[in-house]
Amino acid sequence: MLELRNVSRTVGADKHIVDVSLKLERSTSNVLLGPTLSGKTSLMRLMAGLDAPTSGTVFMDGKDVTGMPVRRRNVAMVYQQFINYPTLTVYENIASPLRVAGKPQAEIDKAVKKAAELLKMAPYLDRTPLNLSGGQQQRTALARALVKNADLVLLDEPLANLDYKLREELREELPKIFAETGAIFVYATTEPHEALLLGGRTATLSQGRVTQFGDTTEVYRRPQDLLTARTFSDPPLNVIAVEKTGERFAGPGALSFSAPPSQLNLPDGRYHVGIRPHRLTLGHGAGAAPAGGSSSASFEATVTLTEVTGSETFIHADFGKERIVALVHGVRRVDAGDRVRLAFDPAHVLVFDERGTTAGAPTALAA
Amino acid sequence: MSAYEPSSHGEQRIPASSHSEAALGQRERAKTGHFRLKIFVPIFYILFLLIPIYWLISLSFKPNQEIVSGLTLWPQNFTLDNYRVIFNDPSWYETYYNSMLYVVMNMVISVAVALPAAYAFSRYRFLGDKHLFFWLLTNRMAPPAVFVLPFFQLYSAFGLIDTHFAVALAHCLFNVPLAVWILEGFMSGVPKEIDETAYIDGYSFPRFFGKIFMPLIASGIGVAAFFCFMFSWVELLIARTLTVTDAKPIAAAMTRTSSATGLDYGVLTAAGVLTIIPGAIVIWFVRNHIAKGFALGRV
Amino acid sequence: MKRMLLGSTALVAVALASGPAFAGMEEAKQFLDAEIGDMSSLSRAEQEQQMQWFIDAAQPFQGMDIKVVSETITTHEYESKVLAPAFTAITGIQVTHDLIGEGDVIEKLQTQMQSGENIYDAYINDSDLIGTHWRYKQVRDLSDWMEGEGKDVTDPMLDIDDFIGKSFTTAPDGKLYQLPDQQFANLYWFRYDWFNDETNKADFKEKYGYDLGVPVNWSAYEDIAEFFTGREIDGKQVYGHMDYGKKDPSLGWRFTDAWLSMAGNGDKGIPNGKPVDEWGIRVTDTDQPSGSCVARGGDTNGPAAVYSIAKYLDWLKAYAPPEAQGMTFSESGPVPAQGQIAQQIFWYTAFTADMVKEGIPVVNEDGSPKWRMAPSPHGVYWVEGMKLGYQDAGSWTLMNSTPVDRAKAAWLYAQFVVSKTVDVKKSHVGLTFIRESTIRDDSFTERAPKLGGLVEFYRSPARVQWTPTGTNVPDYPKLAQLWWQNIGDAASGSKTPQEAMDALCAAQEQVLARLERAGVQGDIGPKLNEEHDMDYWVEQAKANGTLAPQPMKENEKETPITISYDELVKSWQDSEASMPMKEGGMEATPASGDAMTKPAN
Amino acid sequence: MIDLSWMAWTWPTAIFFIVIFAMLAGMGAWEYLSPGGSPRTGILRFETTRGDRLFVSLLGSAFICLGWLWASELSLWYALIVCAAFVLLVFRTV
Amino acid sequence: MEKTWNNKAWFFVLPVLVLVAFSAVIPLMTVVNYSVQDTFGNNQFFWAGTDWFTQILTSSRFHDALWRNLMFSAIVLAIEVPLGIIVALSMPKKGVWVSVCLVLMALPLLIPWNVVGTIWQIFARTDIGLLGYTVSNLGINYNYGQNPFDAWVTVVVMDVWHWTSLVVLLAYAGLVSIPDAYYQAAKIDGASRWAVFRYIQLPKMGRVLLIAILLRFMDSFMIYTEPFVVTGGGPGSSTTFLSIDLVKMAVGQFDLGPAAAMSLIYFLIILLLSWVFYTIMTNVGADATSKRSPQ
Repeated sequence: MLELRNVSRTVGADKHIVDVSLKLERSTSNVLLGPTLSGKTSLMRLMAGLDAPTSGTVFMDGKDVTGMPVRRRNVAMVYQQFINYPTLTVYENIASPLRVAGKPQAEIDKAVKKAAELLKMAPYLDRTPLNLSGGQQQRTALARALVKNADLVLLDEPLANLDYKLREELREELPKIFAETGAIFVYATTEPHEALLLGGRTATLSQGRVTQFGDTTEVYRRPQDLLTARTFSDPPLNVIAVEKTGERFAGPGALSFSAPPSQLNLPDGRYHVGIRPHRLTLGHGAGAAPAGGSSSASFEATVTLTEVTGSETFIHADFGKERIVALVHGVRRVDAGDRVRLAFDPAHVLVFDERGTTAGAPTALAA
Repeated sequence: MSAYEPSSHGEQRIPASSHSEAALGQRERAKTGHFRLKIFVPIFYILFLLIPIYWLISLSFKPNQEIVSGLTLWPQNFTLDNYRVIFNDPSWYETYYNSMLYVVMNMVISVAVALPAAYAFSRYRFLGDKHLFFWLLTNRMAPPAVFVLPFFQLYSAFGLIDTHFAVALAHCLFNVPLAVWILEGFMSGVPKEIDETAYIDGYSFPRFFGKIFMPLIASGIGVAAFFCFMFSWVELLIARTLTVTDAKPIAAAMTRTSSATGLDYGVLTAAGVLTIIPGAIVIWFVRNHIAKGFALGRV
Repeated sequence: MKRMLLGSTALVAVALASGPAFAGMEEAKQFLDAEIGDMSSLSRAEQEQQMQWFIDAAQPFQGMDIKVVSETITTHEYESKVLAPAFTAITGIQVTHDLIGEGDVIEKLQTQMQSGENIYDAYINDSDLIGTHWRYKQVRDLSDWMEGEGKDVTDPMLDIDDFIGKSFTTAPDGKLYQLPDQQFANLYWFRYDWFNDETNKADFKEKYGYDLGVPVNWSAYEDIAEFFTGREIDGKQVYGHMDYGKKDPSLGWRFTDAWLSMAGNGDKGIPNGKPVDEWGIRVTDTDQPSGSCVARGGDTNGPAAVYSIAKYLDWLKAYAPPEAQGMTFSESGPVPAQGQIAQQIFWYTAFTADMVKEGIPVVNEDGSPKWRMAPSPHGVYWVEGMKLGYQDAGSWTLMNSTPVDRAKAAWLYAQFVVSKTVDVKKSHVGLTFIRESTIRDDSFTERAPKLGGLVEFYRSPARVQWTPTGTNVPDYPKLAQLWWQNIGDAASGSKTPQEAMDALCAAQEQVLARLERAGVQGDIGPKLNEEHDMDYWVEQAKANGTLAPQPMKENEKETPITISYDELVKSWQDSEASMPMKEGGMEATPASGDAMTKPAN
Repeated sequence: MIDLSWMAWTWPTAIFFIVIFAMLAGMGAWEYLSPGGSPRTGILRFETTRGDRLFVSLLGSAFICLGWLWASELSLWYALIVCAAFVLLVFRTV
Repeated sequence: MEKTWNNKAWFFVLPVLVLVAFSAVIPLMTVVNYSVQDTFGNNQFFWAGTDWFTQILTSSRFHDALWRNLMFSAIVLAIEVPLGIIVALSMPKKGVWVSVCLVLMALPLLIPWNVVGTIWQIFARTDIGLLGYTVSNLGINYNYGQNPFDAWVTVVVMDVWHWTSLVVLLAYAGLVSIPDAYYQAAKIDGASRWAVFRYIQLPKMGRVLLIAILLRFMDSFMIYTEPFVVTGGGPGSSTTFLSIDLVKMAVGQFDLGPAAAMSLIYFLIILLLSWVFYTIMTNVGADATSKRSPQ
């Protein structure tokens, strides 16, 4: 088990990591989710021992390893860039940690062959990394991480620089491959859906802080605050400022809807509601009556842009001062400047109080 | 914060985005019209460079009588006597060996001490690093004439006068900063994630440095060695002051061709030709490194 | 000459290599057989006696490794390649005789003087530094050395009085500070064949009204230069003068060596003018340098000095090949051998060997030279009793900072290369005479006709008028550097000769003042005079019976005088026959009127 | 102990070097105690740290002294006052 | 690349520091000591205060030589940098010819400086030198020993011959590091040759060119051996650069005090100018890095 206890790291005037405490269990898959510069890599480097924390302690299986140099820890790490030793062959690249550990040749050979087989690199063992495609290079790096049989495997956006197809392919394989090793598996990504696909547990990061850590679907469904919700939403979460009076929420324009049952007993006041883009549906034309009767709410917005991606359409629209994104099924043709009516089910909204803490979340399986 | 922007390193490793050979060829073909005309510039430039050198070589094969009695485009009385004088006299040819020896020693020392320093500059920030770097560069700026006497006294205090080591050490003054500068450029081109990967794999620093890192910057070492060779080989003032007979450089031996009995043009030019040869050989060996090395590093 | 040199080198090397490993008489005999033969002023028995002395004296230093250094001229090459290995074989002392450029020798010497670190165990440097050595007391005083510390390593057969350059290396205190190793003089050089050509003679006589011959004064030299310049001889344009003008240290020597003394700068006196020498530096009665500018009684910027600079510039521009302006001493030296130069005002006899090579344009088919050397002409300020030219005396110098045992071993080598055993042979190779006994050797009587007057000159009493820089110069290296800079300014026209010399003497006095301020040279160091105007000093000179500084002459173009070369040579021989050699005091220029010609009025 | 008498030491130059080394040591200590070098962009329009400001001060002072020697017969001590003012200026504005 | 703070890196720099301090700091301190004293040998020194500095700063020799030095550096940079760029632009980009060009072009860089001087001194002689002979046979009155203008031309041409290749090598290095995509884009945009140079090639070469300028400036400002061998600083003082005066003073006269003062002044001037170059260089370099487009 890896435990970070109140770990912080400050470089000069910059606070890279602020008071992070995490417990990662063995044989689990963990995702660090956050936008660029949120501190994922910094956190990984602290976990690996590449950097030492400014304050706080790191425990590995109950042992304090805070100042221990990386080479004395049993960790493996794969970077976003395809980092291999350019002057060594793929075989030697994969064998490298074993060679350093002084393993006998036969054992090395067996382990390398097995890892290469698993990562489909067997035909390329005699090449040097520079003669491989990006995907193959990253597979080599992954094989090296695998072969080491590390207690802690850190993958820092390993698929970000790959093209779509390779990414899909590897993403499926990765959890399986590392699941067998019994290691603590940590995977950093900027993409919420990648986190959802990987499952396991997720820690969301924002500005060097862990905003929430828990079961991935749980974090997604019930973010503890607005920050986490924003982090764990792609396309971006639509946030609208509303005012609760009695049983109804009233927003800008003519927006008004009744609070779902779980939020009825919230005190009156100002709130923010978060609506995930795919929860918005498109009504017809300006002034048309909202569909779905009292259980649904709707508002009118001005379209600024539509993007069609195969079977879905992104509609960007202005609603008052807010920018709204809706993800709707099918190919829709809406011209910029058109007024559209967007509808949602109040049962699916996230409600945050003024400090950003979650005041209410959907209870149903609404992810 | 470690936002890993894709380094140039990564870029070079992706064939699609780098200038592939095919694309280059295409460009050349597309410019064939230009190409014909353009080729004359380097040709004329190289001719301009070579004619004086030709003149030196041609003089070295003429007897003095022919040299001073007028202009002949090529040797009319071809002779090897000038070279014979040098190769038959140990006090001549040994100086040639002396020069090579201290130049090679200097190359080795300069690169050896510059490697860790360049690594530090390329990988870490530390107290006073920028000023230290500039201070190192300032050592190339000191006019050496006045420094030669302190040099002489310093090295004689250590009993090093007239040794190859003394010259090799003294030339470090201007070669080490240059080597650090060049190597730092090359090392900065290697992503530090490679270093970390190695540490994660369990490499100790020396082992990583020797096995992984040095091969990676081989071109940089080649270029640095080339420049060290160059500046040590052409330097005369310090080398002359620190040596007497046992380590006397060839360039210093050349002054003896001028004496109260006139200037021995033949031997002087022959010795001059001989001083060009080691340089030419060195360039030939590092030519690929130079082309490639310059492209990678920032020299 | 070079071929002969290399041949004998190879021979000796083979002979020595095959000999036994132990030093001793065997090797000495081999050396005498192979290298010396009868080319010596000593008999074989005496040679062996001298060698035996060297073997015995060197006994304590066997196996020692010493380094000595000299400039590169044929004589030193011979020493380095033949005599040094022979000495090593005979005595067991390992000698490295290093050859470097002359400037480098001085630089090494200065480095040793400045730092006190021993670089070479002995130096052969020009006796121009005698004033420097004497005043700084950094070199071993050889008179004391030979009587004291170095007594056991001083050859009883050395015969100091046999050295013709002894007076150059003796300081005013009467002590010998350096031991001459090679000497050569600056003489007038001309094309004997052209001067004796009937057409040339007739044309010259017609134009100038007097006979073409060896010019005795600058006035005649100028006429001859003008006469030949542009003249076509054997289908070639020729020049009436040769010199050099590149800004280079050797440009300075040209003036400190010869131009000023020939012009008549300074006072009378041999080897150097007293109290004002040819550099224009005045000394007090106690030999303390007291001024360089006329204002302090010196003569560096006096009329004679300015006149010499002006003539140098005029002639270089008007009568010398244009490329001469970009040449150094070493480059210009071989030019007359190309056959386009009619005469040169002074020319180093060190070039003799190169000028008598077969097949070059200035040598006849029978191997005799088409040229001759003769005394240089003198300028309008020159008077009898002054030095007339320069003679370089490369001499052994032992520094105080050299450890005594190393100095002893080096001293042995120094004596070996100037010993009577080897000196005749060495002189045949390098033609740089140092010993009276060698000059008188029969082998040179035989060889004289092939040497263009060299032997005749050295046998003549006139040769004492050719001397190096004297003892008035307290710091040769510092002062000599000032000359080429300042004369370079005059050469380019950025300063007039007078301005250049004013700047030069001021710079010299600045060095003198610094020496005075520091007081390093004690009671023989500089002590500058009060400044006065020129008249004051002229009056002083009159009162003291001296000459410098001479006031400006109204007519600097005096009556030209020439002399027939053959008459001149005869007069040298005559005086040799009639007068036994004495140091100094000789009437040098032939005065017999019938040999000289002046324009008929 | 190696003989260093050839270095021709004098008291004034020795004091000069002691002051320079003391300044460097002082800067080192300052930087150690409060790292970062307080970078800012002053009138030279690029970022300087206090190390850069020291360098500019020293180089500028050297030129002030040279200028003083060139232009004035007065004692160099006055130049030192100008230098001090200059250093103050540099640390304020650069 | 983000660098980590680590003061232990000093240990890596230590060997260089010790070595360079040994060869630089001790001699530099000695020179400072010399500069306030006078000496006549034997390691004896006499206090001279700031006399030497005053003497040199007020001497017209020094001012003239400094001015000539600045002129020379400016002329040489003005010729070598554009010429080097032009040659680099027209060099082949691949194939055996690259090696051939590089090797031939690097040749002059590896010739000892006194030999370079000797080559040109002989080459430019009107009687035995190919260049001088040809030029004067073309009817041009050329004599570098007599005419200051000819001497300057000779010295400048020699320096161009000697050092332009350094600029070529560096500029070429900058050029080959430009990805082909840039040219493709320019072609699609229909950019002119000049526009390609101005907006693609020149910015990409910026850094190496500044290095070339810095190196060339330092070396041309300290040039000694080559012009000394060719002209000896003449005719007159027309090609007497600071270093020629300095060497004459330091090595010829062994006037260590004045020479030390002069070299300190000289050093400070180079230091100032180099610092300006360096500051520009690093700031331009930093701009270039920050403007690098993220992928």
